[in-house]
Amino acid sequence: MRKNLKFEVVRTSMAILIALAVALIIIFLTSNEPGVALKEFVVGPIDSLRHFGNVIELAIPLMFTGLAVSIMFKAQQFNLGAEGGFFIGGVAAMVVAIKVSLPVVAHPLVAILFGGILGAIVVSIPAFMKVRWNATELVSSLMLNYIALFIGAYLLNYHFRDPNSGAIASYKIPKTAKLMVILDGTRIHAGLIIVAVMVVLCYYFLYRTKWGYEIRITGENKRFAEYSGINTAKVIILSQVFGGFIAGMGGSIEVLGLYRRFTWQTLPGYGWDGIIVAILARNNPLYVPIGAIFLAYLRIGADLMSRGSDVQSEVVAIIQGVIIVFIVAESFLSKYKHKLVYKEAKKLSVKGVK
Amino acid sequence: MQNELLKMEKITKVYPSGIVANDGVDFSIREGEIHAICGENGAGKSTLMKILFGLHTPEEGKITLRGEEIHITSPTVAIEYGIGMVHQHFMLVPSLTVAENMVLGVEPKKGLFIDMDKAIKTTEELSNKYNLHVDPRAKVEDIPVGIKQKVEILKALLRGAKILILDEPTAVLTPQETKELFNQLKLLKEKGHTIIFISHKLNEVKELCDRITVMRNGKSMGVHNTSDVTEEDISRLMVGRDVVLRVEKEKASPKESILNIKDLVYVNELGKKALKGISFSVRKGEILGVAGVEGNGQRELVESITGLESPTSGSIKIVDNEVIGKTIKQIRRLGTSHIPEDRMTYGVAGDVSIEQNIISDKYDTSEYNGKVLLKTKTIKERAVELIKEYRVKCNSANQKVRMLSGGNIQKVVVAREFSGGPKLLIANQPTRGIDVGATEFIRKRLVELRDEGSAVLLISADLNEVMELSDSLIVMYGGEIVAYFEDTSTLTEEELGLYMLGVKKQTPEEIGGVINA
Amino acid sequence: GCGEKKDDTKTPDTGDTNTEDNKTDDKDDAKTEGPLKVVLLINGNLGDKSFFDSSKAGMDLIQQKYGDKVETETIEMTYDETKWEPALQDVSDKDYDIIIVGTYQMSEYLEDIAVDHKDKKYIIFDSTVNYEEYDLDNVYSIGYKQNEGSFLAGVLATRITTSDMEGINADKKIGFIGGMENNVINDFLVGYIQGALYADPDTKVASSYIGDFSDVAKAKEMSLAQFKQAGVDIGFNVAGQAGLGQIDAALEAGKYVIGVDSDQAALFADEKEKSDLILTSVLKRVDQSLLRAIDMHLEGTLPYGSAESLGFKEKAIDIVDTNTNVSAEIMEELAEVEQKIVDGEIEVKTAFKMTQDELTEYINSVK
Amino acid sequence: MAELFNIIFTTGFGYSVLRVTTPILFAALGALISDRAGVINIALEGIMLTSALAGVIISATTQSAWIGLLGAVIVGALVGLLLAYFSLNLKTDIILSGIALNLMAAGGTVFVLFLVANNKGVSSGLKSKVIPNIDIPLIEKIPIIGPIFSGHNALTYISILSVIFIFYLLYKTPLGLKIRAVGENPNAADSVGISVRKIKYIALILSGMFAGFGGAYMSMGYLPYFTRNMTAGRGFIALAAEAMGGATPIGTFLTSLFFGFADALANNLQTLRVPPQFIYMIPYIATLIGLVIYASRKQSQIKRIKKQKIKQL
Ligand SMILES: Nc1ncnc2c1ncn2[C@@H]1O[C@H](COP(=O)(O)OP(=O)(O)OP(=O)(O)O)[C@@H](O)[C@H]1O
Ligand SMILES: Nc1ncnc2c1ncn2[C@@H]1O[C@H](COP(=O)(O)OP(=O)(O)OP(=O)(O)O)[C@@H](O)[C@H]1O
Ligand SMILES: [Mg+2]
Ligand SMILES: [Mg+2]
Repeated sequence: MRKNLKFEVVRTSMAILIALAVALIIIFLTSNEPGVALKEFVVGPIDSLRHFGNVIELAIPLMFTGLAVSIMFKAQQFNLGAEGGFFIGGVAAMVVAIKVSLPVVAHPLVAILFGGILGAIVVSIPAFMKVRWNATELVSSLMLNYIALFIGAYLLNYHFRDPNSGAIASYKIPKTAKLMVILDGTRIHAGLIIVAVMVVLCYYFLYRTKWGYEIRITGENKRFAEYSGINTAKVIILSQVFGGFIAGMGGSIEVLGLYRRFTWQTLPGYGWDGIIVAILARNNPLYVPIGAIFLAYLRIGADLMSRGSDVQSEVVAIIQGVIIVFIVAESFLSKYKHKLVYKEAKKLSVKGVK
Repeated sequence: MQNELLKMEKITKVYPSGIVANDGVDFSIREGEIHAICGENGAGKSTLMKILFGLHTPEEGKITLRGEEIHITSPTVAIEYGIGMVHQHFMLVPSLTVAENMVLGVEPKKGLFIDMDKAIKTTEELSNKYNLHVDPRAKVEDIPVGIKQKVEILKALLRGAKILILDEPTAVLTPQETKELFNQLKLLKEKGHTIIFISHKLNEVKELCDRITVMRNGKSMGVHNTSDVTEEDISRLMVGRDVVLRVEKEKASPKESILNIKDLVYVNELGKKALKGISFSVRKGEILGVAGVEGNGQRELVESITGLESPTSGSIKIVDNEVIGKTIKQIRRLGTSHIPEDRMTYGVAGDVSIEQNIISDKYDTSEYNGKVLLKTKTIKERAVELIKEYRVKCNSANQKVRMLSGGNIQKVVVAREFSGGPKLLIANQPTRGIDVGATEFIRKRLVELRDEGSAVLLISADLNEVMELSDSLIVMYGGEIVAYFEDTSTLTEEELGLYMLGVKKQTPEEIGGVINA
Repeated sequence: GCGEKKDDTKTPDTGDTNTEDNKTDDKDDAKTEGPLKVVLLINGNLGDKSFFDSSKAGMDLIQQKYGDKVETETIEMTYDETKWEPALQDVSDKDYDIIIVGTYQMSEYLEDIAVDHKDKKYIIFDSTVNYEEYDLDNVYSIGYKQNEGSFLAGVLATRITTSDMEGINADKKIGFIGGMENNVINDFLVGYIQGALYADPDTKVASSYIGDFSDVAKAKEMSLAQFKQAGVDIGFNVAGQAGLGQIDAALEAGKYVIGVDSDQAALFADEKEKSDLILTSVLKRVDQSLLRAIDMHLEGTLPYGSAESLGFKEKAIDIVDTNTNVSAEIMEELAEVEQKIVDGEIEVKTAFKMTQDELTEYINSVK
Repeated sequence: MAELFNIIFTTGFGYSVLRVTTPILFAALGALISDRAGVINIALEGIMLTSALAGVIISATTQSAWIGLLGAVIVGALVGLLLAYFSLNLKTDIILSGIALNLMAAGGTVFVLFLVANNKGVSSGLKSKVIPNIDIPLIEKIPIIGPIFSGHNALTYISILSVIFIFYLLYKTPLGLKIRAVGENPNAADSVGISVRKIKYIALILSGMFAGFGGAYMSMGYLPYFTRNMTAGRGFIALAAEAMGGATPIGTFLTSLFFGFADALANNLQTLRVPPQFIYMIPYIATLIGLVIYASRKQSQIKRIKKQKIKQL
């Protein structure tokens, strides 16, 4: 096991090196100031507290959707609805923040709770459709994302839009509802604490409770789960309700933490990113923060590069793709790994271990 | 030595998981012989054959065919060298027809399209030539296992196989079908084919094979002429000690009935009656065997009792509780345990640890589950205990079940289902495809369980097994019970076979004896 | 919000270039031994062929005009909203002299950040900051009266749909394709409708929203629906990149188009069949307004601490008059109407002062 | 309501349904072929986008629409190949590979567009070519039928021919048999010497080619230029259409058409007085409902097959 971990570290480093090499090539081909570009990309995110703050700010929503997706994938449910759940969570935060007046602390908590509930509803519709009619959740969740988007857009346009604003934007989110900044000089907000708690909770939920056990067993072998007496229909729904709840919370927290008004006109894309994070984290909640921070680092580095040098921001998309593909590539360096295994096995058998 | 057809030398295979499945194995066959490979589960038989068929690449070793070194890098290459393989598990595409399966990969063409007529004709001709009768137009998903087995053999022959590898071909066959298969294999041998035959059933090996290679722990234990060794010798070579094939058991002393089934009818999705009103009961302290060719309603029966499927009508009572309409969990809570026929599909989650697999039926009881969290320490301790008690060969309780060999996976299932003193145990093919050592162990346990007061319903296609273990026996044919034997000690395999094939049927009065209200 | 605050600002009318701007001068001189460093932050991407491209063109104009005396830079912050505030923070911490941002969405970030960077000057276009609540004497806001331009577009469209040009049907119906529903787009629409009704009170206006600013194919489909199914003869696209789809629809249906933000006919200069159909474009001259602002800054007359709303009068709104397909009479009429607007004889309605219900009713009244 | 019927029962509407359907149908056929080989191609969106750009660039350089089309299809095949390489050789999770490719395509196309046209929004500066519209000799004359079915872009007809092509490919050719075998039981295919990997490669390449046709239609038929993110989610809709169509060529054709209908309807309804957000939802809700209808009809059948599969193990 230890050996495995060491190998994973080697492999991940290699993948990052390869992706950086690809990045380097693109940067050298297209830039007149490759040195500057590279520096911005690699050290930019940690060259000031604020930049590092940007990484963490971005990692917060990624952790939420990463957790949401992890839980659903753990149950083998390929629900891509984290996107819609996250979005509707943001909408819910807008509704509660603007329509309800509550004291500090309570206000955001209620908003987040409501966001979670709406997220759970949106994301679990595909689960019901699957359990009831056996409709594939992959497709139905994709469709629901759009439906959530248009519901949100309708609410914003017809009920929450500040007529005094030049663009489509809701009324201002009142101070009572905002999540406070917890580190001066950055925008890192209390959402970080909430997500940290969620990471631990999700881990315990999945690996230490009977519900988590049910989810894992159902995900690994549904028929075995049924045979053992687990109500898999319930589990399938539960996993998606739970995933949706987390995604929705994430959306609410994003809006209350970083926005003055709700302005989303399109799906924010964190659902897709959540899939990347979950897969990087191998669906383990404890690794989700690592995956999220890694992805956030990449994104912020890329932004800083495109802002601080002549490299086009779109290049970053290519670099990200390469990194992701190589890191998750199972058989990348597997030959090398097999050689290691073989050597080890050989050694053992020479020693006569039976 | 003179007519060595094929030789594998010093073959070493290490799986990515680190398991050394073959460790410098030497193996050779002569032209025109039937050569058996025997060995416990996980001894490396399948692996060796998969290497020969190009499905795996060995780390070391060489293969020579008629003295020339060859490199078998893929099944295509193997097929080119005239090697064909019938796998332990069927390798057929269910939604395609027999003919389509036959020609898959070697399709006859008419222009750009497949020449379906020719495919059908070829199949018919081949099937006539080798006396292996199949319907080329039938969909594979609709044909019985025996026919599937034939299709598999024909497939290999169609591709010009001169060397035919059969990996446990008889595991799913009835005695009659096995006999028929053996006749055909002998016929093939006469026609000049060379056959490698893998089986756990030593009597079959004795009957069919000329020579035998025994494997243990990834190593070859040597080659013998079958006529020179007894079954006991082979067993000893396989497990490295003497094994008792007979299970010692006292006569049963049945008490009150635990399972009562009345007029059970099961109509499947196609509208076919798979169970046509079955009634019987199983008593505390007895093993009731169910014999029968697969596909005669046994699966539906088991699924109805365990709650995996809901029957159409009738009644199933476990300790006086009607279970139709109850959930699987509720049925399990009544004290029902179930060893499924297909362990990888129903019995375990392969990528989950042994420990987690062992608690799957009781994870939410107060034994393992606290107020909020699972009692991880208790779970671990209990798992380690059971691993010891059931002699599961593994590195630790955290090991993934998939890493174990078939027999040890079965032990994990058995450990879970036997522990906790079930009132009713449904054992469906409990020793299928596992080695002598494990089989012996599981059978012994089954009897112990009976003696401790469980009611056992044993379904097995292995006649030897049902006859050996059962106190009394029913035979199923066409969704009905066609015979009941209160005492199995005087029964012969041949007689049983006649009932299983529907040739004979007892009177309703005789059958009614199985109902003990 | 280009419109909403314009009337209650304490701004002197824009024409006067002699607004005294004080305190900044000496500071500027002290620092600007080197060139004047101007940076434009785009909260989107270049290539929209309209708004952002025009602002970039303004930077180029400035660079051309002042050469070594200025150093200009343009940064695309992409459409991802979460990146905008950090980017604005970043440039505010660097050694730029003037920082230019645009659109309503940037104004609140600007309010927060500008307060903390009094040594910097900020210009925001197509929006304004809240001068009452914040101390923002280092921010200058530019708004545009797009409704004035689209008023003319409405007049033109009505004249065309009742003309005898090729492909014109008997219906008195004109079309409008918007990107997404927002106040600026609605402001365009309101002016358009008013202009149409001014030209002929019976005119019908079919309006559709694409739902985003990028799905060109959808814009084409919707325009075709208007042209072919609804009987529209001429459409007005206010949908950024997506609006291009209307031009293709017009080509296919043999109808006409009014463009927006940049001269769409010029975009298709070498596809005459297309450029001929684009009868005019309503221009928001971001480029001119930025050049004007820098001019005034250098003269020391830019009224920092206030907002201005620019229209025809300041040449910040303009319409293209080069298409020869439009008859001379119509062009003349348009010129007259424009003059009337400049003179205040015609008061153009603005969506910024309407409630959603009023707006919906106004739009539906001509459907 | 009357207005609604006035819209639906016009030949113009029928014509627009086919037009809207074309790109979805191409991509859905791409989804179909990879699905049948047991690989899910979530990168259709990215492939379409890449091909759309490739078609424009190549037709602009060669000044030939057909070479441009060929180029678009080849590029689609190449991206399919890349997906295959990621998922089959590097063993990267195929859904993740697809997402990564979509990500790369979204940024990469804009980047390349900037390099070749010095513009990040639209390629109208490039003098690219369009695939011509075709009038069908006899049908053209028939009232109602003519205006609906004649005069479409050549690619629209190619898309319909593709349905037939794929039907024959899947059910009548050796390759099709192999594809179905690999999709249903890869071990079985492997055991008869079929290279499962090769077949999946072929399927993904074919899938990429069809998505490539779809992309070419977007930038060389539907519109005469490339614009940033011009596919706008059609690749995902195609996935839905394929699933709804039960992974059969005819089913996929019908569901694509259904989706085209819903979309065309949505575009037309805007001229009426309904909040646009509700209209945007129509196609997606329609898909959901369609999915439910299809799935529930199929449910019992699936159950049966599943059982047989178990039995077979
Ligand atoms: N694909 C695989 N990956 C990893 N380990 C494997 C794999 N296949 C087999 N093994 C391991 O290799 C060893 C030998 O397996 P093999 O299948 O050759 O045994 P066998 O003799 O065929 O057993 P059985 O009688 O159960 O069929 C076992 O320990 C098994 O766990
Ligand atoms: N991919 C794999 N990774 C690890 N172990 C594997 C893998 N595939 C198979 N095995 C293990 O290898 C062993 C031998 O495989 P094989 O297919 O021969 O089954 P088996 O042990 O003979 O069981 P049975 O006879 O019941 O089918 C099994 O224990 C199986 O669990
Ligand atoms: Mg085996
Ligand atoms: Mg008219």
